[in-house]
Amino acid sequence: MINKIVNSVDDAVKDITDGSTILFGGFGGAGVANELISALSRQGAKNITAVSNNCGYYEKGLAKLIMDDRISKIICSFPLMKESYIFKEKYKEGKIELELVPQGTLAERIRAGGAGIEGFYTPTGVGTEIAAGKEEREFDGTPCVLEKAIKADVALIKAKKADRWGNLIYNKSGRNFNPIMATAAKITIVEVDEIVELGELDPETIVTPGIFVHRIVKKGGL
Amino acid sequence: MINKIVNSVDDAVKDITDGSTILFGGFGGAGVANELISALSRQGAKNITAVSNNCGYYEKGLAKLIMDDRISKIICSFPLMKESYIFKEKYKEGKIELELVPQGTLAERIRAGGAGIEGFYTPTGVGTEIAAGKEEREFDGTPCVLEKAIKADVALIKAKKADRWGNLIYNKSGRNFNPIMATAAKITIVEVDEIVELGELDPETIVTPGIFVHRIVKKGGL
Amino acid sequence: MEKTLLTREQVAERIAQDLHDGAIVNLGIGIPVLVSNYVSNDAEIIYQSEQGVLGMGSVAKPGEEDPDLVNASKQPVTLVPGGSFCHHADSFAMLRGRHIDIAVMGGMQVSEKGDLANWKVKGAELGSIGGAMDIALGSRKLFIAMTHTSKDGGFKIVKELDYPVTALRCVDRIYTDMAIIDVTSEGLVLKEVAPGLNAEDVQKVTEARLIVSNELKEMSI
Amino acid sequence: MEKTLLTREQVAERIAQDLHDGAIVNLGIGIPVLVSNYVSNDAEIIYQSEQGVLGMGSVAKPGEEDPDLVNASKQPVTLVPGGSFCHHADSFAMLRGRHIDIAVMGGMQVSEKGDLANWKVKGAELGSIGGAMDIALGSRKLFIAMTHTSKDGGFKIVKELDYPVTALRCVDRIYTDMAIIDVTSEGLVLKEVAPGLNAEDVQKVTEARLIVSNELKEMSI
Repeated sequence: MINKIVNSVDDAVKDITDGSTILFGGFGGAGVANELISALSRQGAKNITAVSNNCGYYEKGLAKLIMDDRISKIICSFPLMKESYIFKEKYKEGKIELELVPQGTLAERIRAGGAGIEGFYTPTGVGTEIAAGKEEREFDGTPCVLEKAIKADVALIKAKKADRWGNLIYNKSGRNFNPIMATAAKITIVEVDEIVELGELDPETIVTPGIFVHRIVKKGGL
Repeated sequence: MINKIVNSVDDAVKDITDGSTILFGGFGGAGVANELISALSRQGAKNITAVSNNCGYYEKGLAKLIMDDRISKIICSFPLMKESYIFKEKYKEGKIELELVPQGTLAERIRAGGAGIEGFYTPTGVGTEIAAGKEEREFDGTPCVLEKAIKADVALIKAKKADRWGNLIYNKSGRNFNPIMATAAKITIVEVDEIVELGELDPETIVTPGIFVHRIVKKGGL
Repeated sequence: MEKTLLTREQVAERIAQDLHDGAIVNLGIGIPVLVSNYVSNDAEIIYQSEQGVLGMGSVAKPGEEDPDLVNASKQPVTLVPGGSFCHHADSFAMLRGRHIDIAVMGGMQVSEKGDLANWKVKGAELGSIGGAMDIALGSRKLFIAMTHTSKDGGFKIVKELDYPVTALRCVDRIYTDMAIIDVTSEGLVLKEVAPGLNAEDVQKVTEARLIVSNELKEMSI
Repeated sequence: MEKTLLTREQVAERIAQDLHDGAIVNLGIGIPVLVSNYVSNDAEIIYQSEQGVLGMGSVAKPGEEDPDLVNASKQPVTLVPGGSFCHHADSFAMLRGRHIDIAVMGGMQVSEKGDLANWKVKGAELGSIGGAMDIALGSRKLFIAMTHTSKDGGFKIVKELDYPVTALRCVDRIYTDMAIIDVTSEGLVLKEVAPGLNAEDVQKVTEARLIVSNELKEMSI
């Protein structure tokens, strides 16, 4: 029988190793797997490459991991929010490397990683410093840059409901990066508000099918 | 006010011009816009480049268009079903050109066309006759071929329900190519079983948002 | 008439006049986000927001906020009937794939060729891109809303960008507190001026040469 | 014991023994589609089908067919609880992106390097690819189910393909009516033979050289 439900967030993240590439779902505060990130903070893995749209807020969540020098590199699109002061400090101290990526290219690179597409040509970034060192090519008059897939060891994502197979639905714009990140990691771990019986989710409305999910934990514990 | 509902299938297809590239939704008989295809048959446009997973069955639908020498080229993955004998005859007579594409590459090329991605590297097809003349490149040891986006003038697709903005939901595996084809055409025309009031479709379950849809016709007439 | 500059609200109001019924619109942060306040109730405009919201409504009322329903500035918002949600790759398929009719964005510099700079200050070590590069290139029409000059009076409409580029040849129209300028293959065409201003007033604070439209008029706000 | 070849059903039955509980499996047309009939009821196997069905159930009973719910052979099927639908690009993201544990496919030829030919007859003008090229490369394990030789007794397990290639170095295991053969970096390893056959019987009808496993055994069906 397939049962991906794990008892605690600490159990769910315990085997994450130093040097892992980790996808962090969420856009600002929407759709962030806060409890999983706290568990990762307790767990201790370091030298992490983080992929996340933002760099964390205040001294919590991803910002706490950055504060504790656990993240050696971050791949993101929007590092500078006033609430992301920890990132800015650590960047200035040379404690964290930044790979700045346009948001759509970030999303597409993650999707490509999950879909077995190794690289793609996008017009986004042509003529900007983002294109430095990247191959450029024209398609029917449209100049493009070559971007490569992002594949990760772990994804920490947030959903609204799951069943034991790992089928997921989300809440509103809490969806954001979560469904594509689910596809691009060797181990996808999901924090959900609610666990339902198999068959309870309408097959037409499942956003992430269980094939992409490996571990499920209920927010606040079972 | 936005109202994409058109009174008849004939009105919906009347401005399709000779030489158009047309995406035909469906997989076998599932999710095929039969009434729109019949209307296109009556309408008369010729020299069409068709994009479709299959080549039509018996002497109906897409097979009828092929029989009437309206399709000059077809881009498809599975031309040889025993019900597709019309295609086979016309191909042997040299009346129709074939671009054979692996099914996943076909889907991805259409998605790319809708997403503003001009080309992508896929491992599918490496070492096969499909790769002939295509650029090959290795990514971390994985050899890939470069495939290009498919963009079309028109998409003829089938959905279950629509509202006046063109938001769509589908029925089961009738979904297939329809949602991605909706994104890749200048004019996307949808045949639906039912038209519902704006706001009636659950925003979490809309598969094709109205942004990709231009004309809606009800199957069997309004 | 006194030569006064338009307020941010007036620039937004003027842009709102150019959003047609049925348009699908993406509004950036700053002046652009104010535009929706001035759109006629007769027009049905669909607002797309990069985090996967199509049919974004007004800012949420106190007590009705959902932390999972936010706009691109991460403020709680609402969804209108007919609205829908999608994931980030699908959202940027809309934005990159030329499915947005009009995007309105802030600007630091615009060149006479329509090149845009708006994501990083000149010489700065860090900047945030977000969706700017995708949206600038992917929208069918790109409107830039900005003050005509920088705070210290420097040119923002220039011959060549010297700020980091967001996207090349992407801008269709510039709305400032002094003027409306179209980017055309002939060059920058001055279409409208703020009440009380004339073409010369605008050219004086514009590094790039302006072609004055035969139909030059005062903005009606 | 008489030297008889396995039936198609017996090949399917033997493959079913190698599908583990919880596996996500894609079954091609021909012998592969029979495999699900022999899977133990104790094992929860999830069947993926290329047209966007995850959790495909049995063939639909008469009267319960929905023309919009079909398998890859376009026959009406059912969906199990927990199943879901997706569009074609998402379905092939599963197939190409190495999310399928095991794919079982028919074969015309397999080479000693694990190259596969199964989409077009040698010298034919036309062939159908469908999902074969994506699935062959994208599955974590690829099992080929086929007769050991062609109808006229020709080799199908060969040194080099002379049929049009489906995918290179993709096959993990070959199940025939005579044997089970693993593709390894050392070459083809004969693991099991049909009841009554020995390694020599199999080598005689196999062009490629077989390494006989130390643990060679008779299949248990």
